[in-house]
Amino acid sequence: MLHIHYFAAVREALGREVEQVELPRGVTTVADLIRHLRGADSAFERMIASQEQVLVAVNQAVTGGDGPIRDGDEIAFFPPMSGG
Amino acid sequence: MLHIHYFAAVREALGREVEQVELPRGVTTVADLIRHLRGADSAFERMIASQEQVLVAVNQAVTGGDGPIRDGDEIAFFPPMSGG
Amino acid sequence: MERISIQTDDFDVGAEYRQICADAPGAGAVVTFSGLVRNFHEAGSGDEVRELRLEHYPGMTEQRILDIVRQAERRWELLAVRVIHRIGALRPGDQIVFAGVAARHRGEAFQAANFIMDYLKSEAAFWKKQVTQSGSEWISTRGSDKQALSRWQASAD
Amino acid sequence: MERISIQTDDFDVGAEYRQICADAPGAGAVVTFSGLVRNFHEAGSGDEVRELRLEHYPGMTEQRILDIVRQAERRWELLAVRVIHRIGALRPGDQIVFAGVAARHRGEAFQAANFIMDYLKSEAAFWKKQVTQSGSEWISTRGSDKQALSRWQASAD
Repeated sequence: MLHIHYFAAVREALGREVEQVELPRGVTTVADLIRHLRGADSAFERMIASQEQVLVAVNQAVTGGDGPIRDGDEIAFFPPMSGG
Repeated sequence: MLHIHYFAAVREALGREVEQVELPRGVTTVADLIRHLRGADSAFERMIASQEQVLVAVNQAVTGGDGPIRDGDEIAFFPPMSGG
Repeated sequence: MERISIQTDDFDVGAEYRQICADAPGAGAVVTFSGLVRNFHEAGSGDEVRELRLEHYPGMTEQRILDIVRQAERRWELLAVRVIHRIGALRPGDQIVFAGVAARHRGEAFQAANFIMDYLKSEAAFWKKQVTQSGSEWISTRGSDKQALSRWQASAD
Repeated sequence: MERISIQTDDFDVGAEYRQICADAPGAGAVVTFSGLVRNFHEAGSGDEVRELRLEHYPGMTEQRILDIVRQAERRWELLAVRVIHRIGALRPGDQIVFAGVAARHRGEAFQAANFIMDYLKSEAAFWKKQVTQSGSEWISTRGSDKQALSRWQASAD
């Protein structure tokens, strides 16, 4: 199971704040997961298309497309941060 | 009449905090006044001798020996200041 | 000693100052910074800001602020550091952020508080939405905040 | 707006902060500096300080501090400045000096508060006597305070 969080403009565009997703078969990286979600979920696809930039954190550390994903991870999608 | 103030180590060395002195005849500058007080007042002479440095302010502005003195002025003698 | 809070509640600068002093016996200098919500649009449209809404990533945001504070503690000898950042809906004039630093000498306290604020404004994980008469909009880090940061990076070389 | 006090009474940082905010509507940043009496001998003899006695020249000292504040107000756009300096007998841990500055932006507030403190430590007209176990002694401006001052003079060129 993956614990997925959405923040700020990404959350608003998607209309969801948090969800639990079974780790899809063959998904081992952030890029894999994004590819899977874009195909499986049209709201996710529309969200990605609407945003200038979406960052991804795995277990609270921002990572690139090659970041590994394992069952039980906390994944977050969000726009660039504004600072304090 | 001159209104004379003494501060800090200068006050302690002299044993006085404030005094009123008739403007002595012929005194027109700070140097004149110091010369007069050293001659007329042995406590003042001892104070000057005991201090490394004595500053003078006329009407609250620090001035040198050539600073003019007029009747009614506020004169202050003090050591260098420590800052805040 | 460092204490970090992210909270919707307001904070009391006097109480925070007293606690910093209590945490830092032997301190000679305490510097506090308080940031207030200003009433004009960050991007300069001239619209009055009616509300600012702040969101954070619980856990990650706290950790990022702690990293900033630890960096300051490696650079200067600090006796106590306190950081508070508010989230939720704030209005112009509201307190939004607090940084307090105690040190032996004033130079350390001033520099560390300034450093923490420069990093916080640029690096801390918050999202801000501005609500004006004409609508609402998410805002990004200002160029001047990135610039404020770069002087600390240059001086670390 | 600037307010300057020289007083034997202690001050309340929280109350001063609130007054600065009230004096400066539209401020985005408030920086406060509080100086506390430290418990060791300034000249480094290692003796513990039991008491610090501060004396000032009523009128002249206030005017000098006002001059420092006005210099800061010419350099930066400040919305409120508050300076308090205590005189009389103080003990280690006691608050001795306060400077609070409100401005639109944090850079101005930090720089102005730091500038005011550097000038105050070096230029303000106070005399200080330290009382330790081995006696008492008048102290003069520290070299590090003169040095802190010189960077503002260089940057004015």
